[in-house]
Amino acid sequence: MIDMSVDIGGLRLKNPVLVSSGTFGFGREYSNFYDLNSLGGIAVKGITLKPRKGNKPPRIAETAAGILNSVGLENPGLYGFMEKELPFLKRYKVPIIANISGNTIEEYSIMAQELCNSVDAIELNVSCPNVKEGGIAFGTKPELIYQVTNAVKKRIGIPLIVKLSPNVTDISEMALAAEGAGADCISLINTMIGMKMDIENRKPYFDNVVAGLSGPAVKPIALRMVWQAAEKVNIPIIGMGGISTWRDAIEFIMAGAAAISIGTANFYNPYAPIEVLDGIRNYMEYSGLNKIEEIKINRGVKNYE
Amino acid sequence: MIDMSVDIGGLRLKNPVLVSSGTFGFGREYSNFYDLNSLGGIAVKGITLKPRKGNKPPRIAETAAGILNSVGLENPGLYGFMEKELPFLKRYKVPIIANISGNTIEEYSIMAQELCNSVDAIELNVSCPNVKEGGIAFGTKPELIYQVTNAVKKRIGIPLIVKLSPNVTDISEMALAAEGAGADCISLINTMIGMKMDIENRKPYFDNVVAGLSGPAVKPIALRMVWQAAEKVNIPIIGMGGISTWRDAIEFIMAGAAAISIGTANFYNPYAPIEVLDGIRNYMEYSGLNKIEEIKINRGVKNYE
Amino acid sequence: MEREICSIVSNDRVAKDIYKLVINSKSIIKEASAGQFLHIKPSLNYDPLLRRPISICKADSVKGHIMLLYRVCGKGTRLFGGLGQGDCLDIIGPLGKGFPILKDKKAAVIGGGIGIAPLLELCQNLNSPDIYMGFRDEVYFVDEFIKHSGAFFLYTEDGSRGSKGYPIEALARNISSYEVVYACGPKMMLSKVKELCEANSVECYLSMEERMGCGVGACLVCACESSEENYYKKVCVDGPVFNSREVKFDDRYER
Amino acid sequence: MEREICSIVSNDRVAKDIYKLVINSKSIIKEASAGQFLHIKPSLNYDPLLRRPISICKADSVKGHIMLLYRVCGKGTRLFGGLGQGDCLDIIGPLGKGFPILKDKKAAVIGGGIGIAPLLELCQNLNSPDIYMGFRDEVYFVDEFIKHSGAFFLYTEDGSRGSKGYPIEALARNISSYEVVYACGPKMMLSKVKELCEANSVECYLSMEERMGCGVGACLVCACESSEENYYKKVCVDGPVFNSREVKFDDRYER
Ligand SMILES: Cc1cc2nc3c(=O)[nH]c(=O)nc-3n(C[C@H](O)[C@H](O)[C@H](O)COP(=O)(O)OP(=O)(O)OC[C@H]3O[C@@H](n4cnc5c(N)ncnc54)[C@H](O)[C@@H]3O)c2cc1C
Ligand SMILES: Cc1cc2nc3c(=O)[nH]c(=O)nc-3n(C[C@H](O)[C@H](O)[C@H](O)COP(=O)(O)OP(=O)(O)OC[C@H]3O[C@@H](n4cnc5c(N)ncnc54)[C@H](O)[C@@H]3O)c2cc1C
Ligand SMILES: Cc1cc2nc3c(=O)[nH]c(=O)nc-3n(C[C@H](O)[C@H](O)[C@H](O)COP(=O)(O)O)c2cc1C
Ligand SMILES: Cc1cc2nc3c(=O)[nH]c(=O)nc-3n(C[C@H](O)[C@H](O)[C@H](O)COP(=O)(O)O)c2cc1C
Ligand code: FES
Ligand code: FES
Repeated sequence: MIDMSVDIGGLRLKNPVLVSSGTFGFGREYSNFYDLNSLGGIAVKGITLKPRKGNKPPRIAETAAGILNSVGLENPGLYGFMEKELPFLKRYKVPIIANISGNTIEEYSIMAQELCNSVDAIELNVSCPNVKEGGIAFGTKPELIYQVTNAVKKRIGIPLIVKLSPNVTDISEMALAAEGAGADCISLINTMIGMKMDIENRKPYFDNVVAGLSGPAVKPIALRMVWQAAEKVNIPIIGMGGISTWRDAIEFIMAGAAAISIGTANFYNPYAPIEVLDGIRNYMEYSGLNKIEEIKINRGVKNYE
Repeated sequence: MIDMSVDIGGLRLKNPVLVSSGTFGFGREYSNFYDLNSLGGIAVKGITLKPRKGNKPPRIAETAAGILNSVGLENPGLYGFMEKELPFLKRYKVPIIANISGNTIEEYSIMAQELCNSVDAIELNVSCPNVKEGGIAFGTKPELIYQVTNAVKKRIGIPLIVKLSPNVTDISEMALAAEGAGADCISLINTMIGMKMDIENRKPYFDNVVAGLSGPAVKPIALRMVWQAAEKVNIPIIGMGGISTWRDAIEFIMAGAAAISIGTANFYNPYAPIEVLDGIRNYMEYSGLNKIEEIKINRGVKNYE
Repeated sequence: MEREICSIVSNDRVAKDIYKLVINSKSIIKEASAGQFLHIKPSLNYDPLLRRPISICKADSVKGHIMLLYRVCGKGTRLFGGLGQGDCLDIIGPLGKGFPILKDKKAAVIGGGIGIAPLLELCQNLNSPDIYMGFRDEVYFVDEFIKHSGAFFLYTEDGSRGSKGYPIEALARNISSYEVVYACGPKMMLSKVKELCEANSVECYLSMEERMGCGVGACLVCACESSEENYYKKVCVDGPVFNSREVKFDDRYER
Repeated sequence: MEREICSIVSNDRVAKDIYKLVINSKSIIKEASAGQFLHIKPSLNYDPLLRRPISICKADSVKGHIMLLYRVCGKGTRLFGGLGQGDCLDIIGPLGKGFPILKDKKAAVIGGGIGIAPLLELCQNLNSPDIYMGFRDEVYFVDEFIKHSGAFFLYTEDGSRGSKGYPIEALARNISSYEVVYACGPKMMLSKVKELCEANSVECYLSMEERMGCGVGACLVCACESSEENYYKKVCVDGPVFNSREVKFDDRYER
């Protein structure tokens, strides 16, 4: 009997396939394609305390096997989300992960506290500039990750996921900071910082100059980071970054991910999460594995650093 | 009259198109396709003090729009290079850049000193583990970059290029360290650390587990880093990372690169450097620009960080 | 909204870089209406990565054929151009809000270049609207339109066919005779049509373009400046067809 | 060594996943010899990114045709499979060191599966060598080989054609009658051929495979274990054909 369920830091998912924040709206859109209850969980579009209009278009550029996005956290704000979007998702039985972004630790804490009775887990997007620290991203300093994680953890009784930024020298240092501060789970990777020039108009293509790179192009980097983080922390990891097929998913689980999440692939293949899920199940059947955890490889005696 | 020449920290190149270390051997191979004198310069395969056998195969994997390589610095060693490879290149008038890797600052210094009468510039590959510092890569700590750059600079009378690693939180900090220590030029990016799993055999695909990612997939990241470094340093920058076409090259020069370098593209298009060069020239003609520096965009008043 | 693997009936070049593609459809065609679009995968590999939005040009539900008209201008459309009969395409659709069919109103339809694509199905559904069309030089597909038109005004930038200039000039002269105007084409043209119609209090629908990610409303990248200050519209689900009063053209489009 | 854009004369399926591709060549063909390979770009876009090495199966310099035999097994070869007459391929070649043609020696040629590809041009150039061939199940191309063979030994793993088993079994029985053995096929087979020949002091040439980057000796990724301890051979320029004494098979290949 194959058991597809996984635990991500106290939250039991019926299968390891999630969908990533910002690539799945608030779930409505993809509910036209399949039953959302088939998913392991849904991380909704990133929420901020106040509504945000987001960045000026253009907001997307295609790169080689990837995309750059500059949405700028357009969202209806914490209360807009709770009133207008959450009720729809609540009609399903699928676990809801609220992805939150703040400019200060206080903002993160308020949002987490307000949300924690309505959702199944909180995901901290720490790729945001810390206004009090002169705009340096929370996710690039272990001390800041520690502080924000610790502050939020104290306020909530549901699992806390910290979503790490890949734009750092040493991902395991960041993973350890989150774990040390009480995170129940980490997710990685968020987008990589990239850029594109508008040659014709002799200026950066995006108004905001830099933008977030995602998609198959970043997969080798994401996989390496999951491997490195899994080497160091004991809390579960949600792996993501370019996952498009079940083979990609298996690579991440082998590397140590407890669950995986589909982001950009939703755009070119709306059925990607379902196909990945079926693929994992077939792989397990074919390989005679009964639990997702059995997919993880044994790192053995080799020092893999 | 279009002047394609550029200065990279005291070394004048007749055009801004270089070829990258490790992707062009010691020049012999591509001399079958075109006259090497057409190039702005050649960065030869990375050299170490002692000959190195390199890593066990497999050494390459194709990723989405990129490749992972794990050559492991196979090379004939400093003296093997000087005796067996350099004489061939010396038959050309093209500037030769010796790319060197060391385990200690001493090793870098010895190599630079031995080479500096035979080549036109030294490129320090700082993506190597510093044995004395417990194996942490030189290129991930500003202090280490400063020390190795400073030590080498004192020993040589030819331009010193420091090749930065992209696997860092803040590339401009690294660029500033190199500049502060006396580097005449910086080049970026080296490969990004990536990974692949061998699903069938349930183990990392590469014996060394991680490998270097290059090619079009990394271009948006490389371009962003050139932009960020150019914001901070005054020494010239050689931009590279996924450049395959003249449009890519123009993006890098617009972002602030004084010259650009072709790496992985040589593999799928041996004429890439020549085609990029022709493209840049046509672009300048079409746009009425006379000097390479004029391609650079004006960043204006906007705060682009 | 469905995903369907559609086989190609024909894919013919009709002018320089302009192709007419006819595909078989069983499910998408059932809901297809004028102004909606299909989101088509150009490659089975990851470069190009994203689907490409292409308007429904004509939907023949009897034969089960959807006709598309597209211009080859980049990586994705170049791959479309290389396809032939029997090849298959992975398509999501129909997507977006199409044109409201206001049969009882005196209508003008104005299109520029490849922007004529979504207008054919529209003209077929209206009662012989007057049609205004502009092209740079080579003219294509006008015969298909003339069949469904009242008056027909043809312009080319170089004057090689029809009148020299832009179709907006003729529309401006006749604007008072219309109750509704439908437009698709370059942003510059749309912005002028909007201005003209609003100045003359004529109801106006514009089909907008913006780069897309998902095509279904989930990613928020297809933002288009709305007349309400504090939020953007999504071209893929709020549009691509908008009442002109819903949208705004910023300076970026005036370049 | 040249880059040439070659048009396709024909591309036909000869067995499950096996295709015979014939291309026109003016320049590459001039230098092409048995055992060398071509480095072919599978896509104009960046995925798949690298060229694919494919052996020269037959070179007809009179017609200016090069024939290739390939197995569809991944992204790149799948794209090759979709090509037809008139399509063009961007090719670099001929690359690598081919087979030494030792006409005066009594020769055996042994091939397994798609590994037969580089052997046809070889057999044509030798004096009716004895040929040993093995396939998993479906047998292809043997008629082409029989034309140029002395004795011919056919094996299939499932026994559906020829004898059941592996061609190495027959070669082992007859090894004492040969002065030289040429081999291409799975690593397992090559490793056994090497052992057999060396135990019997028979000269032996093996065509090796390794994943490639540049194909011209510049990137050092095609490393293959050499009999000398302290360095690797490059399959692309030192090979793909090696004297068996130059190379070593490590445990990795025994899986
Ligand atoms: C709702 C809608 C309907 C459309 N209908 C048609 C049609 O019927 N016929 C037709 O020829 N074209 C139509 N277009 C434009 C068409 O989608 C683009 O020309 C096409 O995507 C270009 O792809 P490419 O790969 O050839 O170009 P590339 O330049 O390689 O494309 C790169 C990226 O930019 C996007 N892109 C490029 N140009 C445009 C554009 N003008 N608008 C939106 N995204 C763009 C692509 O989708 C892709 O993501 C429509 C666009 C939209 C938004
Ligand atoms: C010198 C040489 C000659 C060859 N001659 C032939 C031939 O005549 N006919 C034929 O069918 N095949 C031949 N091969 C094998 C052929 O190159 C691979 O099957 C092909 O590259 C697979 O590409 P893919 O995109 O379909 O597979 P993918 O798995 O998508 O390829 C991914 C990557 O792995 C490489 N790769 C995959 N399999 C192999 C392999 N077995 N050997 C080397 N690289 C591989 C590809 O080149 C590519 O870089 C030869 C290989 C070499 C080295
Ligand atoms: C359009 C877009 C919007 C995104 N918005 C968010 C967000 O609001 N919060 C967040 O934590 N991550 C956001 N992400 C990052 C994704 O959740 C994911 O971490 C990243 O894209 C890498 O995965 P992928 O390559 O599978 O897309 C966004 C990504 C994209 C492409
Ligand atoms: C096979 C291979 C070997 C390389 N070897 C070296 C090296 O020896 N020294 C070095 O500084 N960089 C080396 N590099 C990095 C390249 O010089 C270049 O910085 C990197 O590949 C990014 O550029 P690209 O994407 O254009 O290839 C190597 C890259 C590849 C692909
Ligand atoms: S394209 Fe994704 S929201 Fe419109
Ligand atoms: S493939 Fe590059 S050296 Fe052999």
